Amino acid sequence: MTDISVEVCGLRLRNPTMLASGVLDETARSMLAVAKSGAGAIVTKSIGIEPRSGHPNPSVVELEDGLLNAMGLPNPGIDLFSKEVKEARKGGVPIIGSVFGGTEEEIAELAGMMAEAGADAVELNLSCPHAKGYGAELGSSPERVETSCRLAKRACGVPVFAKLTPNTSYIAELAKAAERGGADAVVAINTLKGMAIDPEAGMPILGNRFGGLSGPAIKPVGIRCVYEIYESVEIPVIGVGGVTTGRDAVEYIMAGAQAVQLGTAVWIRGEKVFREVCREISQFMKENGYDSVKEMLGVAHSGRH
Amino acid sequence: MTDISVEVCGLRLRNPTMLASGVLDETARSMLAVAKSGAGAIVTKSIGIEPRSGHPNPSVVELEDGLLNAMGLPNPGIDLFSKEVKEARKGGVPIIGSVFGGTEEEIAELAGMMAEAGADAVELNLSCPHAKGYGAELGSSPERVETSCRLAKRACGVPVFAKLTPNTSYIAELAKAAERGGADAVVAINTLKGMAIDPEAGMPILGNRFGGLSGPAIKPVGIRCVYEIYESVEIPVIGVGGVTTGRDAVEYIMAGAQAVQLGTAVWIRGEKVFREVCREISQFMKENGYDSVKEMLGVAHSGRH
Amino acid sequence: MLTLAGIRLLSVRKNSSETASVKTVRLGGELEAVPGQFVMVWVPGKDEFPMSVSYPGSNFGITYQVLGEGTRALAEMANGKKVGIRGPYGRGFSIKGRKLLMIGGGVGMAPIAPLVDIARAKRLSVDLVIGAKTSDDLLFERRATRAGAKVHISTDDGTKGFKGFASELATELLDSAGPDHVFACGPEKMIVKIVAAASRRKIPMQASLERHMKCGIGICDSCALDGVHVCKEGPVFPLEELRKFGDLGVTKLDPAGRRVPV
Amino acid sequence: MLTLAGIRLLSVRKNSSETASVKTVRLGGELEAVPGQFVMVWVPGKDEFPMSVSYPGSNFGITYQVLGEGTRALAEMANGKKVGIRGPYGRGFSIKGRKLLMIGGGVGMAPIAPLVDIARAKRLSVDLVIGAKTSDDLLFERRATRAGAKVHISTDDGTKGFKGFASELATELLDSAGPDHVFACGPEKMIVKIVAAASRRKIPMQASLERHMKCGIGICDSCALDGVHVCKEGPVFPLEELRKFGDLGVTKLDPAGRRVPV
Ligand SMILES: Cc1cc2nc3c(=O)[nH]c(=O)nc-3n(C[C@H](O)[C@H](O)[C@H](O)COP(=O)(O)OP(=O)(O)OC[C@H]3O[C@@H](n4cnc5c(N)ncnc54)[C@H](O)[C@@H]3O)c2cc1C
Ligand SMILES: Cc1cc2nc3c(=O)[nH]c(=O)nc-3n(C[C@H](O)[C@H](O)[C@H](O)COP(=O)(O)OP(=O)(O)OC[C@H]3O[C@@H](n4cnc5c(N)ncnc54)[C@H](O)[C@@H]3O)c2cc1C
Ligand SMILES: Cc1cc2nc3c(=O)[nH]c(=O)nc-3n(C[C@H](O)[C@H](O)[C@H](O)COP(=O)(O)O)c2cc1C
Ligand SMILES: Cc1cc2nc3c(=O)[nH]c(=O)nc-3n(C[C@H](O)[C@H](O)[C@H](O)COP(=O)(O)O)c2cc1C
Ligand code: FES
Ligand code: FES
Repeated sequence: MTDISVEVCGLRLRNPTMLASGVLDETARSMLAVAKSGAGAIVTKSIGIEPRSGHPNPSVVELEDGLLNAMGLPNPGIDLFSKEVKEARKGGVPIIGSVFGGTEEEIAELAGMMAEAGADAVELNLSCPHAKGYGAELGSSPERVETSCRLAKRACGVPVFAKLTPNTSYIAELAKAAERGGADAVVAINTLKGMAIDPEAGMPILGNRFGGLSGPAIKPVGIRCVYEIYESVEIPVIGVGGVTTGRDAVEYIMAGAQAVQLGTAVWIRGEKVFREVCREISQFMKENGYDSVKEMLGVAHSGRH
Repeated sequence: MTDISVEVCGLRLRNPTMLASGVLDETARSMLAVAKSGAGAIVTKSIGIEPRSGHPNPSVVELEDGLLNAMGLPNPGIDLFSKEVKEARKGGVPIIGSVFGGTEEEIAELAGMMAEAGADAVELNLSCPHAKGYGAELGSSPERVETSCRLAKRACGVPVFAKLTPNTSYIAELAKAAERGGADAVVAINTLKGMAIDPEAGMPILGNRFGGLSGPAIKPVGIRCVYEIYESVEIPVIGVGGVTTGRDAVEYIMAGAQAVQLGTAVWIRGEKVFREVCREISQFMKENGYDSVKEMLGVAHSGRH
Repeated sequence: MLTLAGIRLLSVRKNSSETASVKTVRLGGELEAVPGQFVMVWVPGKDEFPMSVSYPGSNFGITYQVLGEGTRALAEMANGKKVGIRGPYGRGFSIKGRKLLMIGGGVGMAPIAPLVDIARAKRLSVDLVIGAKTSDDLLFERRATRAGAKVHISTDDGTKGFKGFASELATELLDSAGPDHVFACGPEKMIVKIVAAASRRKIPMQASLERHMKCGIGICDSCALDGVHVCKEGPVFPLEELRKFGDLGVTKLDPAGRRVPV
Repeated sequence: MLTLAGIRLLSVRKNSSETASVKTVRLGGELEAVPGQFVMVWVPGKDEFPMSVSYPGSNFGITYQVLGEGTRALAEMANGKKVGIRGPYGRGFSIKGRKLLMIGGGVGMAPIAPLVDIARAKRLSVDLVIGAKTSDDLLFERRATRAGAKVHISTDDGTKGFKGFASELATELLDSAGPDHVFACGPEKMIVKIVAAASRRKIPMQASLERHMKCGIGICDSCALDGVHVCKEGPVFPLEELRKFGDLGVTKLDPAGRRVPV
């Protein structure tokens, strides 16, 4: 098989696919299973200071080409979760600890604790569109994004990734703010804020009414965001949003992503999706004469600007 | 058939479906054909001061659940287009003239000319995501949205609709700005800014690279926007984004839309989509005991906040 | 096309009591499901929760214990009211063997009852243990008898049939009835005991498990059991897998993902 | 799933000259199309434009006049280079009648050539007029002769065959050859004349039209002709419809949507 390993912020990944935050990553055993099924790295569920049960059900709406979810950041809290991180590391792939918080200080504190728990990198979830007080408000302000990254960098010695929201006018401004704050990479995108109403019930389906749209439906938005960010910052970009096939991954890489994350694809194709997407990437590379993932990086930009 | 007529800002529509701006509405004859195929009203292509050829082809990418387009606001200019408006009115349904411009003053001037040409209402396109200098920059600033509406109102004596962009953190703020500026209604949403890259070609497909995502893929975002706007302003909301079936229309109406616009659905189901969607709305109303469209308006809000 | 592929609103046709705390609701709609598969039931504006299908096919139904807010709201729904259904999800029971022993403890009879129906329609021999705290709580005794199962009753308080736990009666029958395949659903402690008994005797079995479920479609990790997702790989597991679960009968996750005792 | 349902990148297999200004490119890929249907051809980084399918089926091809930036870029593409194709789109010719008269003016032979092939495979009688400015520009004469059509040549300058416009030769053949159905593609002025001639004689006909196309899928209105969309309802129209078009041979839209003379 073609070599599809990549290095992102010093982390060596056997392939450019990562499990996206929030999907099958609340328990170590599940993360180990995903590592076994071929993911190059694992991002944990977003973890806060205190345990949280999340939003009332329904928390997921299945659409034909995506999901709408309002899990509401359920998590056992960083203290309990530290154990899971330690155990998950036994899978032999980098564990990227995702954290969320209501303030820049809280986020930084969590980043520190996550690093202490053994995470190989920390991903700041600055972008959950549907949990009041978390994510959206903070994540759409460049100043607060910058401060969050700066404090998080101070609080931990591992790479810090800033995960950005697409629910904004200028995602590139957020990326630049993250870079100024010292983030080692940006991750784009989180879900698009959305809603589904059931006509017969005459009400929103999700317990939280609002949710986040993910999956194939949002891929063009994710590609655009990565493309814009790649032209605006020097730090690496990690692409997420609707990656379901090897071609989708290649599209992101050509837009400028050093690696991609898969969430909804696990629903669409099962856990085997990691292995399959990697095979599809190799296949594409072979057919099109690419010897390394790096050769494909950002090629969609050349000759155009 | 159940009565599905509605009244929006004094315009009487035989049914709540309108042709969305930019789709089969550059020539009077096409608009007459759409009127004949059952639309309750027609929004014209967005018209500027000068003739414009638009972006180089490819200007459309077909996706499985939507379209990505970068037409680039091609139009013959308001002087030539005035004739088309006059002729289109013979179809017997309200003609809503869409205009775009680089400044608030230009938009207002066009609104005046559009009204003079005979448009029953004017829609300000404050939201095209892919034409540089038009739409996005102006449309994501509440101040400029407010001023555009205020000047347009002064320039014409017909209802003014402000069409808003979803590529923003807080669409409700834009809606409030439009209301302050005196807009008679807001229209939401325009397309989501997106991109598609062809892996084999290693480059963005659209001639303009960036485009706007429309169709079923964006419906959850449109529903959410209408729902948020409905809770923030008193003026009517017109829903657009992925309406393809009667159920989709009902979803928008329950979220708070007094009428809906269809664009991509014309591609998906053909021009007959207007008649079919109306039949599906009637059918739904009959099965669920609604006697008028008004009875469904905003029902997804009650009992929840 | 992006439609609500998942959810279907169906009208309540009949919402009637089976026992003091268990009801069956029949919904006007067709839903084919293998016994053991479940649906996510949305009571609009209230909650959404997993329920096994107790009546598959047309006019399908679920049988539920009235417990908290969600099931209470469901219990109060009059005919014509709408309930949202998505599914069926997961892996159901797969009928194997010719001489079957089935055990349904409490509302665990919900998926066992249609399993009895199907096995009997295939003319297989079925010994069925129906277990409950007390005789008034016994579920689907008549239905199973009519289907032609040999019904064995077990109540904790001895008000009817065997006095004691269903697992004890089941263990006796493992020896006396000579089954070649065992099927169980009920409290986890009961299942753990039957797993042990069947293992010792090397009789293959399947059991349906419960975990807190949010998404129902294998993405949220809330129903994780040793890295396996009960909503997707389960809820029915074969003996080989049941035996390997370190957490079975020991810990489960609460809605925040904390480990709590079963 | 949201994939690029529309576009397919195919490799150039052979890109060869037919005449001084017309080339045919064969693409490694299969594309079934009815003669008269078209594809949108993407030359990556350059342009995308409509082209009739001149070779349907496997190893399909288009035949194009080298005109502006887009077709020039296509003309320069070596074997192995990738071209994007979406389609086929629109309504093609529908073979009717037993004694057919076909007229291809200039590169208008592109969709007529495969139509000749199919009609001849059905053993129908085909009189074919190939028109061009001068003899060097004649397209597909050998292909049509081989297929068994009775080929009639017309050149504006008389360097070969009939001297004059193809429409004049066609009009003669309307009387002398006694066709029961006519098929035409070529310059709009030519089509207008043939429409008039066929109308007078009440002989049914079909013609393929050209308008500026952007989307190719019936949404952008750039190809509008009297409120009809050539990309979708056309490009081939039957006589009844052709006769009704007020704008045929008179005005068309430029890329900005302005009416300009044809
Ligand atoms: C695969 C599966 C099939 C099931 N089939 C049946 C059935 O056929 N009949 C039946 O009566 N019950 C069944 N249950 C259990 C049923 O889901 C809960 O009893 C029900 O959710 C209680 O909801 P509530 O709102 O009334 O109670 P709550 O007050 O919300 O909770 C009461 C208790 O019910 C359990 N529970 C609540 N929500 C959930 C949830 N989302 N997932 C799992 N457990 C939950 C918890 O133990 C909780 O302590 C099944 C559970 C699973 C996982
Ligand atoms: C349905 C249809 C089928 C066609 N089939 C053929 C064919 O088989 N062979 C062939 O040689 N030509 C065909 N054409 C015409 C062909 O599309 C143009 O010649 C080609 O687009 C020129 O592109 P260019 O970039 O080289 O030239 P440009 O310099 O861009 O333009 C030269 C001229 O070509 C025409 N043209 C340019 N772009 C378009 C467009 N998007 N749509 C329509 N016309 C355009 C205009 O008249 C323009 O003035 C067809 C056109 C249509 C509408
Ligand atoms: C069920 C679900 C839960 C999620 N939870 C989180 C989360 O806790 N933290 C986070 O940063 N993103 C979360 N996300 C967003 C994903 O990580 C990802 O950004 C998004 O789903 C787009 O990728 P996809 O299309 O591959 O799913 C969640 C997504 C889903 C579908
Ligand atoms: C081909 C195309 C052209 C469009 N042109 C315009 C335009 O000129 N002005 C405008 O306000 N919106 C334009 N739009 C946006 C639509 O009016 C509409 O807001 C959007 O497509 C979402 O609706 P839909 O999902 O029903 O298509 C265009 C959309 C498409 C697909
Ligand atoms: S309930 Fe979400 S993974 Fe099982
Ligand atoms: S080319 Fe767009 S409508 Fe025909």
